[in-house]
Amino acid sequence: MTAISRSWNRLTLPGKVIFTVVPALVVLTIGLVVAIAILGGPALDLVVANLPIVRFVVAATAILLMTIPTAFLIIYMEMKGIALMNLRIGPDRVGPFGSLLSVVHGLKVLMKEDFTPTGADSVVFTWAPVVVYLASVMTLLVIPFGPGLVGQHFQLGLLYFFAISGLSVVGLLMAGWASFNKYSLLGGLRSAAQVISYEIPLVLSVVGVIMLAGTMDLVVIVENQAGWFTDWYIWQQPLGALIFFIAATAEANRTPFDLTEADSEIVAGFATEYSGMRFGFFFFAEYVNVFIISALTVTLFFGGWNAPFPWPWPITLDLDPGSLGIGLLFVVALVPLALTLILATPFWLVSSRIKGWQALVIGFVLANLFLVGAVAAAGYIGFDWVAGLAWFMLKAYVFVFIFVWMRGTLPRVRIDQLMNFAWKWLMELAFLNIFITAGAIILIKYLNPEALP
Amino acid sequence: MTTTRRPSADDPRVMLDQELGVFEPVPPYPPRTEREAEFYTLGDGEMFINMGPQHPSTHGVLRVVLKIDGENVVDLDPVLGYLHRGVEKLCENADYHQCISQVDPLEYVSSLFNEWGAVLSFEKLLDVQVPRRAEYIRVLSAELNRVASHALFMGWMALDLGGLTPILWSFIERDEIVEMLASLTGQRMLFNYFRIGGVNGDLNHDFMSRLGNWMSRATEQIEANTGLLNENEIFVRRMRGLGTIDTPTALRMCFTGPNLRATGVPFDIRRAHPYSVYPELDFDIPTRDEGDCLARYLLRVDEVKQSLRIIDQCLHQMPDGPIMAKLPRLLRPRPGRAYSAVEGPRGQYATYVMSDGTDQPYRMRIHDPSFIHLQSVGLLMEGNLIADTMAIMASLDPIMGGVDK
Amino acid sequence: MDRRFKARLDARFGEVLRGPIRQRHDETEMRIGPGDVVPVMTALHDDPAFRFEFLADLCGVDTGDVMQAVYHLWSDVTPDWLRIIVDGLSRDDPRVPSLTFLWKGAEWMEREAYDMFGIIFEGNRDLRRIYMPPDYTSFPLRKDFHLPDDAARSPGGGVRHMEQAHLPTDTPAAAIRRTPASRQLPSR
Amino acid sequence: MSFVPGLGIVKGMAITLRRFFEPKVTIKYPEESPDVAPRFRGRLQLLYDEWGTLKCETCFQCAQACPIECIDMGGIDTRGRYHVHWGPPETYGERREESALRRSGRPVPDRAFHHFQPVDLGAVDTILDEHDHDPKRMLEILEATQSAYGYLPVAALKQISQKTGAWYAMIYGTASYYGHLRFEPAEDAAQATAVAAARPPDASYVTALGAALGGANGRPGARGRS
Repeated sequence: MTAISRSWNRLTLPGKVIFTVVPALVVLTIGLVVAIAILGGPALDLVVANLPIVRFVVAATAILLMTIPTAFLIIYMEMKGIALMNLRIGPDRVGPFGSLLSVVHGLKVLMKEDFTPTGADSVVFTWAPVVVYLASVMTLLVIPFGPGLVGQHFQLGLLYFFAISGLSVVGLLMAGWASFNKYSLLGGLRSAAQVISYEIPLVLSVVGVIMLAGTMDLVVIVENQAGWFTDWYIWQQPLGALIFFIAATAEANRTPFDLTEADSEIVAGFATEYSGMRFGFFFFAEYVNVFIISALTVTLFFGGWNAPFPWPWPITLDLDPGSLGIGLLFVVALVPLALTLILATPFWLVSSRIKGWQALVIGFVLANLFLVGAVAAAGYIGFDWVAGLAWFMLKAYVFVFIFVWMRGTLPRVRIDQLMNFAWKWLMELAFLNIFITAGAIILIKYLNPEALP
Repeated sequence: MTTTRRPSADDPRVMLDQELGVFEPVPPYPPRTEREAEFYTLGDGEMFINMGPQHPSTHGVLRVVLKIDGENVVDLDPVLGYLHRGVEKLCENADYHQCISQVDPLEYVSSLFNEWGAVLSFEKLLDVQVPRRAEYIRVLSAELNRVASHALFMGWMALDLGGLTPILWSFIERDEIVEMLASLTGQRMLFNYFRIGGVNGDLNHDFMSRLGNWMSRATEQIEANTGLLNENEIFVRRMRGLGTIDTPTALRMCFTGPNLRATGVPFDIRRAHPYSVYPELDFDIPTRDEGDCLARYLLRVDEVKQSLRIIDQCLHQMPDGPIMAKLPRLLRPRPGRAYSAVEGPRGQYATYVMSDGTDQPYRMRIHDPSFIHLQSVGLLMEGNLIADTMAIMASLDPIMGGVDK
Repeated sequence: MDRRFKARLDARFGEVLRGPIRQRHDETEMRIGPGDVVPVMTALHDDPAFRFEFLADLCGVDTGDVMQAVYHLWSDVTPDWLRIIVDGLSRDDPRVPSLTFLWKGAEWMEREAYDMFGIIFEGNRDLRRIYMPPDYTSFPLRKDFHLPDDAARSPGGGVRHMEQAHLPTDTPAAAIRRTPASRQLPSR
Repeated sequence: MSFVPGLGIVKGMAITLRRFFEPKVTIKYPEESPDVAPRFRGRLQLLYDEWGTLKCETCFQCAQACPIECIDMGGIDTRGRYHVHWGPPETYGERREESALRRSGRPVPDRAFHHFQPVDLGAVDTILDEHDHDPKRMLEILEATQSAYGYLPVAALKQISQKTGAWYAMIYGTASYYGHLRFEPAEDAAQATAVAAARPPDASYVTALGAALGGANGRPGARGRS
């Protein structure tokens, strides 16, 4: 025993690490190999037998993980965008142009004390943010991000969307009730009134699209809008799109309909008593909602993943990297090096003030940019889903920007004006839209029975 | 073996009541007045809600107990005193020069008017003739301060209605003016610039160049800033017809300033009871007849334009000469009383001072328009919603530093 | 100074005046007793010859011997401020009729004068403290107010119990406010 | 409000979008600091004259004018009496309380008191008793004190301040205002002479400036030994 401990003590720190890690790794590897040999076959069979379930689990996980960077990005957009409209600079300290500030905010929220007020109904209080967040995330499941990139392909995707997004009001109401605070209660009730009222024009405004597309399947709706941008439903449903946009703004509790958390009236509404990560959930859910609403607007009215125009010179990229054989390795190794040198040369030559290593750094950065661009371009040309995703995200973030823009401009409406607007204007207009659309469909079918599905 | 944890003496739980975390707005003592008894009796379906003392939109530390029925505000009771410093008492213990700096932080967004009110009454008490150049400098700087104050009002109004941007734009305007005044007076907020018998310093190059820069673009910048809201349907629909008050009621409520002029009475102390060199200056008194929040808002926009006119005339008519009257070092006015009022951005800012022949005022009364206007919030709130509380309160523009003295 | 205005005031209110009408700069000052406040004020407010519709200020004054209530009025018939001093209120029980029947806005000014001087305005339906806490017992702007004594005499003692680090050493036992037994934690 | 519904909103949106691209007004503070106006008087600082001695004459006017009474005096000044002591900010609150106490007429524990040369204060107490501790009769008290001691010792002034509740700056102001009151024994001006002797014969930078400009003596003979 003493011999072992003495020789252990003689070891340097790397030696200690190696002597502990290496045997552990060896044992683990052997164990894994044995386990795969024994269990691999049956496990693979299980996966293959339940492929839809596995696919669903993977998609749900991916979407759940996607919400966090999305929320961070939108929070940053909002901070920066409103700041620029206010003639401020906005976040500029953390990361390039302050872009990591929202991440830091997220970390801060994580580290804060999670506080439950005395007198609150702690179970409901705890579960409310979860309900709100899950309701947001679950609606993302049916949004088609690109060809084949859809969490779950439903025949009744749109219906599912409205059903689940209506669930978030339960969470808000739970939060308002359980907080044991009158401001929270007012906020919760306001959100219930508002969301339920605006659900009606929201659903009615998309009936026109459903009639035109003949289905509630979001993928089919998007596929129907392929071609030039004139094929998008916005041109056939301008009124419907406007109503949808307004109602969706109210649905997502965004300015000018952010009455549920009107800070100048009812301090923070349902979130008044929340702190720490529970508040973070509400906060994230709000911004995920913004993204979802933008995504759905794009899907229904702005052609989803379709490019606004078909690419006029179709290129078919027929790459087969495997045919290079061992040469692929050389290409992968040499191309960045060569590119770096080639791009560094002009900088090195053109100015004597740039030293050799500086030129190399510039060349390296440029080469990386070039390679990333090349890979992206190849992906865009070679894969449908990359192109679709790019267009979809671009359009969706344009709408996110419009939400930010509205927040930077508009004051808030009053609760009675809000209700009047929903019941007296939006609903009637939505009905009008349905009648006009139905009449137009009948007329066109009468004139040309082949025109519409 | 079980040990019961006994709360020690410094356990904070010992201090709390059993209904932990519950704060009832109803006071623990029997009602002292008729009105209090009436207010603290709840009707069917009504509840109290405390707005403040820490609330995002009470413009300071004000607590308003709202009696609400759903979203409707049935009644409200402002509770003051959270910012009470006893300035009147402090002034009684300070000599006349010190009083100027004591009244400075009352309405902290328009400090020069506070000083002006005090200085004017002291000068009356001492029979001092202020040099004309000093009077012009006073008018010039005070009108600049009025523009700054109104700019802040416009932004605040929008912020209380939920608009994020106008407050920052108006702070840009305000900041320029405040920087300008800092180069004139030496301070950004609590200027302490007016002296008994004149002002503290003459116009200087820094101030004049900043003023010239700003004047050349002030009008269009203010137009652009107000363009965001003045035509906005949401804003106009929320403000029009809200908190309407008619002329007799406004007079009965002792309204002054823009709030009174918004009901159609052209009462402006600069014209009604002229002081300083205002009789020599040419400006209009804008009025509006509606008496609602929108009128009060738009009236202040008009007043800013008139203030710019006055500033322009001051610059053109500025005489040469001394900026301070010759005064003894130790001020001992004859025993007597003096009352003087100036037209502040919020209304009549008045000072009533009594001298007993010593170098300290015997009694110094400060009449603040915010205090008067705040008490009519309850009157204007008849049958409005919670959201309107903030709109109405913001349109009356109380500053809690002035309300609580 | 508006001499003719003084003459008119003299003619109208000559019998209720306590002392001569004084004028200095742009102020006209007249003194009346507390019993004459209502008729004088009503006449000034309603009479078309005076038309004092604008109550500029209302405050209390402690002269050391007596209390006064001072009103400032404005009208378009004269360039002067009219100051009305209600003189001769006793220090022990100063009482003045309230002006809220003419100017509802006087309510808070009267509350303030009550809070600071203890002047009781009869007819004001909301006469309670406005700045000082409701359990405050003295009147800070009176000339006999003595800061350490009078502030400490109030039950709150100027310190809320949550903010008090420790009891002052010389606190009498009766003055310590304890949590009632019914409200204490049960585990004691 | 326009006739087209929503036009005002669209106009507002256009304004914000235009502002989106306009140059920004924010000053990134730690990197760039804004210009401070030449007249800015936010910073308290004592000035030195060209001999390197404090310009402060200990007239107590600043302490008296300071509304929140954060300025106080103590130590030795240019004439060998005191020099100005700008108290550390953490004691401001304490000093304000002290001042409130003093105004209320209560005896204030004064730590600075023992700093000064002790004199027998029995005479002062008698004088104060005679004058009823009334700060309004300050001149009489001071005259009596001077006749008792021959001059006004600092300790006596401090004692008067404590006992009457009058502000020390006020007493000092009164005492320095009247020519017949003095702070040093009439026959003894040794300290003032000592300070004057310690002062260099001419302002060093004035000399240097004069030399640099080629003049004989800067400002010739203007500020010699005073």
